[in-house]
Amino acid sequence: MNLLISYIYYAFLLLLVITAVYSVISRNLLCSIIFISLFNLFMVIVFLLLQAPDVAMAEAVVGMGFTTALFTIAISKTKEEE
Amino acid sequence: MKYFSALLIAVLMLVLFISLQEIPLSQNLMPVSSHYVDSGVKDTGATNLVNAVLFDYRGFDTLGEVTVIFAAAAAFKMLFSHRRIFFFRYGMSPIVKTGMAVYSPFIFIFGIYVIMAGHISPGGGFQGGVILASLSILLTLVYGLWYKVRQTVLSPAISSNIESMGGMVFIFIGLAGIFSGNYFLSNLGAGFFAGIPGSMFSGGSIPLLNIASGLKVTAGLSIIFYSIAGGE
Amino acid sequence: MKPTLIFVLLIMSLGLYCVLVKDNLIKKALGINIMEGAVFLFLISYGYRQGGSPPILTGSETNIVDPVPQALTLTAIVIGAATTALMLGIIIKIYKIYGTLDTNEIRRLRG
Amino acid sequence: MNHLPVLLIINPLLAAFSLSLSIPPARKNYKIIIGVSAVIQFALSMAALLTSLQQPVHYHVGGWPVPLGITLILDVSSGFMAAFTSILFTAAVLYSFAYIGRGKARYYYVLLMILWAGLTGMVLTGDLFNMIVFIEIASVTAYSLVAFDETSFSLEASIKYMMLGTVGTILIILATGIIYSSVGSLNIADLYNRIQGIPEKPLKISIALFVAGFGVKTALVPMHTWLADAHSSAPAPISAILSGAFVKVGVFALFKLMYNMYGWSVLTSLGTDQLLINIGAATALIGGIMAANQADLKRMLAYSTISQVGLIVMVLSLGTLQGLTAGFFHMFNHGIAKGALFLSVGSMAKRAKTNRITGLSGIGHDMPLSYFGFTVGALAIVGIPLLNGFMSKWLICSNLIQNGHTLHGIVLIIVSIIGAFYYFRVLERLASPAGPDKKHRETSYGMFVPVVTLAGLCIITGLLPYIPLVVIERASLDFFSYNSIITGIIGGF
Amino acid sequence: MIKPAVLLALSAVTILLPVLTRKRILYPFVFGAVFAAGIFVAKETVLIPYWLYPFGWQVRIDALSYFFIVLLTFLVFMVALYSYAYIDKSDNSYFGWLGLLLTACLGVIVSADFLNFFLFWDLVAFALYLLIRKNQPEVARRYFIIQFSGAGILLLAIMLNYVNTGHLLLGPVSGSLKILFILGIGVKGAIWGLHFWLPEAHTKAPSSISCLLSGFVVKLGIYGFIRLLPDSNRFFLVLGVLMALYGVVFALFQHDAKTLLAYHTISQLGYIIMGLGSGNITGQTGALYHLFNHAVFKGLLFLAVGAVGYRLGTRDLRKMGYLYKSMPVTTITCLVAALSIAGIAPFNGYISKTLIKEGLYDINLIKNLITVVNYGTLLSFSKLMYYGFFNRPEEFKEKNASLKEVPVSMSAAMMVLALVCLFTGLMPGLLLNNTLLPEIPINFWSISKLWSNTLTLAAGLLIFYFARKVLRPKYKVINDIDYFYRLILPAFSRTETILKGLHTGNLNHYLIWYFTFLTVIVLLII
Repeated sequence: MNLLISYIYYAFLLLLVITAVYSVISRNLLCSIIFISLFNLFMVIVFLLLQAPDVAMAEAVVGMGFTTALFTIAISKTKEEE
Repeated sequence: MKYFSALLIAVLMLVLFISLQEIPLSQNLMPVSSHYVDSGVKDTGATNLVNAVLFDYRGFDTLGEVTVIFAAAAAFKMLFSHRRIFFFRYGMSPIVKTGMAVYSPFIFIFGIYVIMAGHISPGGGFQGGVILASLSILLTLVYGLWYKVRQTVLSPAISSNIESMGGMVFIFIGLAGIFSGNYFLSNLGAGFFAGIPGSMFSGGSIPLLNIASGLKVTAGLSIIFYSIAGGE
Repeated sequence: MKPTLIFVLLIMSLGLYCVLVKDNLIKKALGINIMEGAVFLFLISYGYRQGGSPPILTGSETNIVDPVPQALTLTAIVIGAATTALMLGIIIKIYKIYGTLDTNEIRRLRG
Repeated sequence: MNHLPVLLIINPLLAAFSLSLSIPPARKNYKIIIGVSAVIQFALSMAALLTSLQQPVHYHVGGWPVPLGITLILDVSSGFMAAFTSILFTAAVLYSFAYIGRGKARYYYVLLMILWAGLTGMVLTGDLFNMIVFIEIASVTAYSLVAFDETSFSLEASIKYMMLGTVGTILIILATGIIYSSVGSLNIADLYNRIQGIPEKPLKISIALFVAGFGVKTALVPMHTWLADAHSSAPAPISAILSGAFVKVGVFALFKLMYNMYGWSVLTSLGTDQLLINIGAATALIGGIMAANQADLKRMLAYSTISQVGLIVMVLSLGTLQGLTAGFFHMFNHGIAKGALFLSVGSMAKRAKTNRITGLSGIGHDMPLSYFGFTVGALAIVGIPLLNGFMSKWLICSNLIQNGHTLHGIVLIIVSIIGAFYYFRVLERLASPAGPDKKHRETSYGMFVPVVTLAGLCIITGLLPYIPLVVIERASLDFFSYNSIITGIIGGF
Repeated sequence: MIKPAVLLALSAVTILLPVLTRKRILYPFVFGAVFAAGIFVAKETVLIPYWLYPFGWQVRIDALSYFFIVLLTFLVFMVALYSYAYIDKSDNSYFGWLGLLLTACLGVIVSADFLNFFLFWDLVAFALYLLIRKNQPEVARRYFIIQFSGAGILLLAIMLNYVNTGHLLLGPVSGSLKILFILGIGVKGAIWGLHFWLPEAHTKAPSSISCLLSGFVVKLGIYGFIRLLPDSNRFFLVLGVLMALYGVVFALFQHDAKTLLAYHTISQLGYIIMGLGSGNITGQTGALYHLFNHAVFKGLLFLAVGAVGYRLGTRDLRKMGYLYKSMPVTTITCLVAALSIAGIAPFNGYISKTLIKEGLYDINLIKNLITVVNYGTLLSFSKLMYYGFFNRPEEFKEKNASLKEVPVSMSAAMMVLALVCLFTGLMPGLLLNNTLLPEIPINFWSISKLWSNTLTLAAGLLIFYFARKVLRPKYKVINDIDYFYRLILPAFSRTETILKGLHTGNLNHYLIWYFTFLTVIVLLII
């Protein structure tokens, strides 16, 4: 990949780390769920940049759709703030 | 305890970093994958190599994978067997329901397309299956679980039937290879229709396996979601 | 992609920290997801080839990224999704019984 | 060509899929479906064993040669493990017919069949990632079957098991990624030829990750913590399968990688064999000491499983042919005996409504057949002469000491003495005349026939160790010379 | 002549007796048939190939094995005869376990390879566990655990020996392994320091089983010594003297008849080991002869005390007395046994003790010690006879004097044993013919020997007459050296408590263990 793309790539990797940090340290569970879906979103973009469209699509539908929905339901069923 | 584990992680990651540096990165492919790239289309008739690997070269992994989803769904049916619903009972406002009614056919078509065109374009059974599953999730969220229970198409019994059907279809397609005198899950060798690579009807058994796993994933994930959302 | 390794290990250490230190079971499940994401990133980035094109042949590619890690990752993603779903289901049922998700209190089995 | 290996895997899967159909025939008579497919599976695995005794079968799924596709290897070792697994499973299925209540039974059997398929696949497969997939199948079913009772204990055990097991799976996948990205192949036999291509440090890291990842599945110290919880709170047949078959299959898979993917010479050059044998000794000792004074009978049995697995790991990591023979023999004996123990304890606990030893005291008079099964199993594990445990312990001890590991031999002896201590304590309590005032009936046929059959197997193999040993020696030979068998089928890559 | 395999098969049949028939009257005859087969068994070495098939069984019957076989089968026959009435009617499985014990002891005696030797060695302990378990589960379990630990030491020794020699044939061992073998065998043979289980087991077991325990099973240790360590004379000499004195001293102050007999077992084992240690043919023949005699008269003593317990319900010397009126047969047989254990002519103890003394003639100190032990034995058995049978305590008069004699099968067994005591004493040629034991050309009936023997008896009785107040049975707890062994258990339980505290049940701790382990092995491997 050329230079610009690689900069974008590293920027998204950085965003991955940042969202991961937020989802780990945030006291509010719902907030960390939102951050984990963001994390998955950036993961999708990184996969696209790494020329893996299939994996990107799977990660998009599973990570951002299915897992997030499950986590949301789990939180709303266990009313629990950390 | 917290600091100890932080220290632990630091040491572990340091060692991993030092040692994984040594993994060689060659520009040219490894023998196995280079064979896939060179003669994958000729062997399988699918232009999407990932699908070719998933459903033909390593189709047995995929069988195991759908089995994992099946096992998870069965576990949910076992653990959340009670049917008292107190959550998402009646769904959302009529506006959302109307909007949903407009959107849902497109999502459906999109999922079907992703499943069907898995062997020539990005996508495949899992992605499309999860899309369809999320469609049913959306319907559940919007129209409420009563709707899902009353609905015949989406009712849990039907979805578990669909799921089992998907699994059986997968296995029977594999057994066709045996009956045709080849191995389990043989694709072109078993005389499946090869077609012109790149066209819709090509790739032998790969689209069929895509459909089977798509059905299975759809039903399995929607069962899981239904049980978690509605199960007591 | 050698520099990617740093990020992979960073993400993995974050997930590991979440698994090891946080007391909430849902948080632990989150940490496990993050670790899985790191492993997927590792697989894909090591399957990448410089300037490669995606493994969907339209006839004229010469330099193609490795399709096998993508297939493995796809399988692993779906398996991970199933495991996470099962984990959350069990967590919900545990909350029904114990009334909490704190691992320091879910310890009726010991010794 | 011979389709046995793949039939062994898809037969339980078909049964599970057809059982999960929500149509009246499947809902009404699920027991018939399960019984028929269990019998078929038993016959298939026995046929597989006999076939492998004539000549090993290499099954290329999809017709792709090594290393392109996935290859299933049916040699004597895997055939032996498959047959041994299906003995336990058949007993457990027969037992479950009487043990499991009606309510959620259908999905219980679905998961049981999938577990069967997963364990068979773990044994048979010759491909690294495929092994991981089957491990996941078996683990997911095991997690959910442990939680079957939905009591607080079973759920807690299930979540602990699940957390540890999932982390272990992540480590295994990471190690696989390291290996693949280094040499670009996934077939075990093919990797054996390419293993020199991996640089040293990633090789070591992958070994460590594999040991840690499989250590969870096989409950090596200190990853053994989930086992006692899970086995003590699962339904009895599931406990029997988990500690009789699953743990052994995990050990088998770990050592298959160690012997046949890395090659034992590499491990000895890295000093990993010393590591493994010491881990085994620690596992044996800690399991034995923890079992010594448990109040819950099933928990005690679970800890004794840990200690016996430690013995097996010790003798398997000697790296010699005789050591393999002794290890497989002890796997077989301990699997049979522990199956009998867990099943009989299950039927006693079902009558007495408790697992605690004090609550079960004196029940031996009321339920003679279950007590017979328990006694034979316990004596076999303690290593009383003329029962099968004695011979395998003799073999293990002689192998350990002949290879210069006198201290580990002493560990074996100490573990046996502690085992005698707690098993005889329990035998006394169960036979104590001060029984509970209300009489318990003996369980139904479906429950004591498997127990008595497994106990009878213990006695027969104790009096005639030749019957399993003739198979096991061939099995260890095949396991030992796996690659020289496989090299013939590796394509031109 | 009977093939060894036939003998073993016949003894294996006795295991299944309770299953085959419920007529108890038949059981003693089957054991008698085993005794007959044991007498006429052929001295030969055969390989039984189909036993534990890949391993096989090397069966060797030479002079030593033949001697032990005759002794064992005879004693078991007597015990079966005695148990016919002694064991209550409901418990037929007792005879099956008795057959198991017989088979296991036979297996130990005839095995010529270490595998089967060790197998039956374990099986003996297990059979005894089954026999004692019925009444005294605690005692049975303790006995089995102790024997199992001893078997563990023996297993270790066997394996190390296998590494040294490369074969598993039973034979003399060499080097530092001797210590391990002595420890491993000594637990069953109850040598000094490892004898702590013996008094309890002998006391609490049913009397017929105590008869077998002290009559034969501890002799298996002697058998192992003869087979495996034929040449460690001085050690055996010291050990024997120590055991003889120790046993006598502890026996003198017991109030329970069976405990007294148990401690005398230790002291008589001391005699036997002394004879082994003498290092010349006379002494060793004397040792074997004394082994035979001790089996007979100690067995007889246990049976007699058991008979008293059978009628009287107690074995406490303070509650006995007047029995010479009510149970004459028991009294007379017990008297015979006591005289012969005290080594009084013309009973058999006299012969064997004379032989041992002849063997040890050159060492003066030991001779004097033997004399001391002799007086101790005489005293304690005069105590047993006097306070047990001939004493006249007023408070037990009507109870003890009105007892009935024991049933005929018990008294028959006791009388047969008493006659054996007498005849093996009167004509040593019964044993000292080269089939059982080698001939020893010494004159047992020289005037000097008889005179000194009579003097010993008279002096002993005199001393007892004056010291009987001191020796009057009182209740006191005497700590044996097992006090030191009991200190192990708290340490073990403390370790266990610490480990259990570590398993906190907290998932975080488990995960942190896990990754600590991962880090450690990564650092170790790298």
